[in-house]
Amino acid sequence: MYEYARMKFYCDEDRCIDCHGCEVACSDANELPVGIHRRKVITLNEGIEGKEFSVSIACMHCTDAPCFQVCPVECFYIREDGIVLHDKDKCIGCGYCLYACPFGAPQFPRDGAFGIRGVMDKCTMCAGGPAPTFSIKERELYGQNRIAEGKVPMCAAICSTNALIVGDAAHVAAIKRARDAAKGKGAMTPYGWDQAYK
Amino acid sequence: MKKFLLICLNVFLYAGVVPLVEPNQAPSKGGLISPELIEAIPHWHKYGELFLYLQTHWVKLIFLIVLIAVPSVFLIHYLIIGPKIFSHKGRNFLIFPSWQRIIHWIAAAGWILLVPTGFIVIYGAFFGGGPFVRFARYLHVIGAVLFAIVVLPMTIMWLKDMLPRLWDIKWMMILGGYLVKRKQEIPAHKFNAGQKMWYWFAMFGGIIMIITGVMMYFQNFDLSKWHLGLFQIDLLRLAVIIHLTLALILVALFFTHLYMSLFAIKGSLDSMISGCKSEEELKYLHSIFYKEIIKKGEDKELSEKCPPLKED
Amino acid sequence: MSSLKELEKVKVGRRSFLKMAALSTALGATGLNAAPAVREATCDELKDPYPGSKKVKTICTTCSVGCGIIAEVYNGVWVRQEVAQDHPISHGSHCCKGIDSIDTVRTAKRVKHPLKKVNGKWQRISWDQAVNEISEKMLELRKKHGPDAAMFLGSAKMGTEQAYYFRKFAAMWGTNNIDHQARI
Amino acid sequence: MTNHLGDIQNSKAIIIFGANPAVNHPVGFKHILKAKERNNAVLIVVDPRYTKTAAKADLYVRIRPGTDIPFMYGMLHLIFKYGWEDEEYIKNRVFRMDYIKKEAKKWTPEKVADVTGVPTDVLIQVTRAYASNKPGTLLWAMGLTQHSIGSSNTRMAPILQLALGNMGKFGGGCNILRGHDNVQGATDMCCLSHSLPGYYGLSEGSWKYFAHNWGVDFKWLQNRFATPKMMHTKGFTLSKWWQGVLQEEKIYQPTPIKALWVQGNGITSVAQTAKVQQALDKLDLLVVAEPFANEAAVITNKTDNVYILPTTTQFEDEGSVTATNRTAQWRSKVIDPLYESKTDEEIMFTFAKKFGFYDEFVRGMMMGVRNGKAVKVKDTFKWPEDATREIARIIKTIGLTGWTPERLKKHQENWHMFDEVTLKGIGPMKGEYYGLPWPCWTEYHSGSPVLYNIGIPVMEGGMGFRARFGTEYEGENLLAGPFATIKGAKVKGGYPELTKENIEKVLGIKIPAREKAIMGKNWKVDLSGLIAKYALQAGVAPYGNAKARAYVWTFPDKIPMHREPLHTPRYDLAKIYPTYPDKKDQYRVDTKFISIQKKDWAKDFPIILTTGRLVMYSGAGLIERNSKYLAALEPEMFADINPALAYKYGIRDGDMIWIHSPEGAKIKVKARFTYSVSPDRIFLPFHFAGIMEGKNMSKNYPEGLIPYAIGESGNTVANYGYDIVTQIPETKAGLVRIEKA
Repeated sequence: MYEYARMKFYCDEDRCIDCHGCEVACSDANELPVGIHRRKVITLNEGIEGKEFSVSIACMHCTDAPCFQVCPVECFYIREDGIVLHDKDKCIGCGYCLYACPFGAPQFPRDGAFGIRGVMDKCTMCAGGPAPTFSIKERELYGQNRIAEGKVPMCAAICSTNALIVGDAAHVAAIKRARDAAKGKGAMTPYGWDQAYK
Repeated sequence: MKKFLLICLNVFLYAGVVPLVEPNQAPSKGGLISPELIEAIPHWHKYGELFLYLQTHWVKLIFLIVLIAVPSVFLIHYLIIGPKIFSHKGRNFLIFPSWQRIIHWIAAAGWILLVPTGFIVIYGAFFGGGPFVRFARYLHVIGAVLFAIVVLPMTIMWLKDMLPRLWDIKWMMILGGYLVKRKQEIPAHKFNAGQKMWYWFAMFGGIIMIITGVMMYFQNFDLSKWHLGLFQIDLLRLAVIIHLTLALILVALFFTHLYMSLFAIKGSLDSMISGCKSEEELKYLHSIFYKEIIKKGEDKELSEKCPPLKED
Repeated sequence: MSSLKELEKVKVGRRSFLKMAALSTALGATGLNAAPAVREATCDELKDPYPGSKKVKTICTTCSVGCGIIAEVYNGVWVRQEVAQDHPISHGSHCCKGIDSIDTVRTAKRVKHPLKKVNGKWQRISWDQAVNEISEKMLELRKKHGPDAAMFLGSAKMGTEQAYYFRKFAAMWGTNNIDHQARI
Repeated sequence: MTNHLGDIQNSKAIIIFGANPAVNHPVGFKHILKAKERNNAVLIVVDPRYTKTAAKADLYVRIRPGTDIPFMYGMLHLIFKYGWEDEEYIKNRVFRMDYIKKEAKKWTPEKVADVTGVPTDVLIQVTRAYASNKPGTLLWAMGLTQHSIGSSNTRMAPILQLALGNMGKFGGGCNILRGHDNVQGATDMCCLSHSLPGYYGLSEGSWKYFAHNWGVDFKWLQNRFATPKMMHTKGFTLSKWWQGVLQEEKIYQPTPIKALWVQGNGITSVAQTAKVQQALDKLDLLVVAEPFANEAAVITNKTDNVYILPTTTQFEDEGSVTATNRTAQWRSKVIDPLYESKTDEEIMFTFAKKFGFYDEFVRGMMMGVRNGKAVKVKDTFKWPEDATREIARIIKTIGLTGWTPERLKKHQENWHMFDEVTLKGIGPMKGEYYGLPWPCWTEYHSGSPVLYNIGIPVMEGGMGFRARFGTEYEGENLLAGPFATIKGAKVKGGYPELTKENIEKVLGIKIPAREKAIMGKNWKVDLSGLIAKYALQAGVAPYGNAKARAYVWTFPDKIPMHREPLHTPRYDLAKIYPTYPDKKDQYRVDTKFISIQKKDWAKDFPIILTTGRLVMYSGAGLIERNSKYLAALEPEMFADINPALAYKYGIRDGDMIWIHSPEGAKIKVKARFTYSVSPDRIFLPFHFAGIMEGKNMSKNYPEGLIPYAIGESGNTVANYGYDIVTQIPETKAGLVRIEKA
């Protein structure tokens, strides 16, 4: 029997406290320019009693990723474990992936003088990119390749309340179910999953 | 040339890192990094899915059809009916003063950049992506800037002449006489109905193209005060859909314009360069205009500005 | 009872992430052309981007929770902040300030040399000059006004030993005018 | 923190007063969230503002700032009324709870509702939820302490816990979330004006003990001071040192302050920044030792005699740090000092040499104990291990004897061998708790993760309440009752703290004369360690086992009493619950209380001001504002304001507003609409500096050292008001006036 992994992110709204840890961890680990938010923490209904919640959002690494489908230069590729990556050498920064993405994940760095968009940048689930693993090029263009080191992506590894979890779908779902069960409420589909994974 | 291109490329690719936040300068918190982002997720099915559907199923196909079909139609026309050739022996009249020609050619330069680079971006995968397509995208921006500079003057300078008139219907009914070989008097003033159509699409479509293009270019702009009732990302999606749809129409019309000016009417290119049209051409293709200047007696004045061409 | 089980599961989950992450390494190495099957990566395949780097265990400097940090030091340069997944209080967790610890040494905004303000302008001076001038002035003030003319503000930034020595410093200077953030 | 963070996972109810762990201690908050999932624990948040913590709460109480005591009395009222208190516990372990009971009777839910603004049904719901889910833990932070009645607040909260019998229990206790990484350690070392390290106080005996341990002559040390009396007088504090310069209020030392020496202290984190600025301007000398451009050197208009000394960050030096749960952790050096920066101790050593007391200064590190006396045992020292040893040798009061550098390093190396919830070690670390939470009585003691827990043996961290104030007061027994016997102790019930005199009697043992000769006078100064040794053998803690005092005869209020904030929005209540009379010579300066409160400030300053922290900054924000990623998250100073209030003043979201304080200070900040504050109050973060009262001071920064984010300091408009005991500034309950800029 073959064992297939399906890497997924899951952010538990009941635990996320808007600490921005994942966001800064990502920026620090991958040394992103300021203004590039591979991952964002967003609070909804701020200050409204009983309704406020926060959620951390990044590329969801969708099955059949829309970005993958719309890219005019076909710079995206999906690894066997479901991680959606793209080739920055090919990318032209057209922005189509952003329009297709339900989650606003693709980011475009800007040049200060003309405001021209550079090539797209997005969460790689800390899996680097098509450049040779651990090469300087990979590090500069895509950031760390922690997956190749056998490590957890930075954002989920350091999540202050373990709200953000990453891993194989089965594991993630099990944790989510267990947490929901402990809190005595029915298991809900995690945020964005119905769109990211059909 | 290659070297020059490479330098340009480098300028674009590495034209500076993203600046750090200046002290006390808040980066825009609106739009794509605000709660809107999350709230917009369920709305993806509106325009997001539409864009996905169009881009994956239709865009490449339709543009390919336009790219092949429109020139083919004209090729057939050229082979069967052939170009219209007018004698330049007689008097020539100055139709387009120099400033109008300059404006026209700036716009033309913009379009000449815009259309092919647009195609290159759409078929980026065919070109293998990377620096070449990226450079095409930057040229697209430059073309857009060129066009944006002149679009308003151009609109205004021809607005009066481009207003629709009754005889335009007549023109349309005989399709400008292009489907017959013989010369006949075509009911048209300074601009015929076809040109008018082109004008209206190119100017106002062009303005919409520029607006949608600018939206896509700047992406994260603050529209919260406008109360559009749309998420910014949805606005972007609408922008790209509109941009692509209009592009289709404009490209088809652009090809027509090219064909008309380069092949269908011999010498029409020259007339845009020199600004002069031959008496015969005016008489047949812009009969109403011709009659008007004769009646008003402006013909003398106009022809004085244009020296008659030497007959070969 | 169910909650206890849940906790166990969380822990198991964490571990299996590591396992899982290791699994996908095989893919990372072979890229697109990998076989569809996922197998466990061998030790040789688990590479290290900073071979031979030193992993220093230390404590986050931001708040009093005391989260663990593993600092990866390569050739004397702190190249990367690693996750202290097995720290008993934080279990690798950090808030944004904690994970940004590396930036306190990476930032360009560090004071790089002693500075002195002369006529409203900052001037670079040497340590010797700074020490001599300050101590001269301090001793002069002490002589003129007594030791209580000085106020010492220590801080929670200091380690326990440093804080203790700072208290001793003030005591031997001869004043109780010493305080730090715990006052507020 | 009487318990530790992991222990919160044992709680069934968690009540948080004036703390926002989701923002200030996110990783600590994880344990609270886990408790919610593990135990279905009820999380109750009492806060003037709907914080990120409140967003995760089961019950949220919006309280008027400065009325925590009435709220807790309201809770106690119901607890006593319905008999939810732990009678056995109170009888055996609490002194004079009946006084509290009497006061609580006055605080009916209706009265509490009037004073605190909390509806009666919410109070009842909260009390019921908290009293019926035991063990319950109580958390607090600056929201409870930064009041003119801060010290009473901090007594009130444990009284509530004592009434419910939650103190000294797993999953119970009072858990105070401290601010900075080593604020607990620096406090234990008493970088404070009122005590010597280890809370030994400033009495002659303490000074002599320290002089002996530092290897210096007491007379020499005394002569270092201006007069022998000054040696025993509390010094100026961080909150009001500036009065020592400005002398607007009478000061009690022969000279004004002329020089300020700042080592790592964010100057804008105290109230009255405008006054601080004036004081800085008037100084003769300002020395700032800091890794970043400390705003002390920036907000001042002083043009000369300001020095900035580059100091290392904590990652470039080594030593131990004490977390909020009293555990020591060894902080290893990551890299060598960057640029020309020096470590804090190096700077101290350098200047000690110049000041002429270097030998005396470092002698303590070269000393050891021989026959119960501290003597010099070697000629060199190694920083910081020898300093750690010195501390362990001296500090007995809080039981740091077990904190040897070797043990601490071992714990750091093996931190994976400790359990999260209990902190218990496994494998080679079995029998020790992670970080040896103090008191760690001896070098073989396990550390005490949960204070005052009599349910476990002393060797595993059990103990009673400290018998610090004698055995009886006004004829009433202060020692613990017969049923409060520490598990496994040979001494039944309460017993006094151990001294050389009473040890044999209390423990019922005979000690050889040879050992008695080298034994210190009492357990606090017993360098020989024999008292601790015999105490542990008998299964008791050396400091005795007494009742916790609900009634404190040494404090201005014997039992905690409600007193309105100095600047109260309820002038009518200020007449019923007036604050203290003005205090003379409080930390060398007069402090105003009633003379401020007697004016009705609310007429001109109708809006309540409360301050707090943001998740991306800490303290004065110096480190974080110099980090590009963190500064980008919130680059601008703002004021949280409810739209309903803002529209009254014609303010729209994002408009600039002026905020005026009763003291005449003002700040210009951006208004940010949020419903987290109710329409009667605004919230200000206090992390920003670099702009003073609308004036941009950025030209005062050394070149290239302007932080990525600068802004008005919220503390500029924090009102005058200080605690009667500790002089903590009252930043959490003030009044302001706003207008559109």
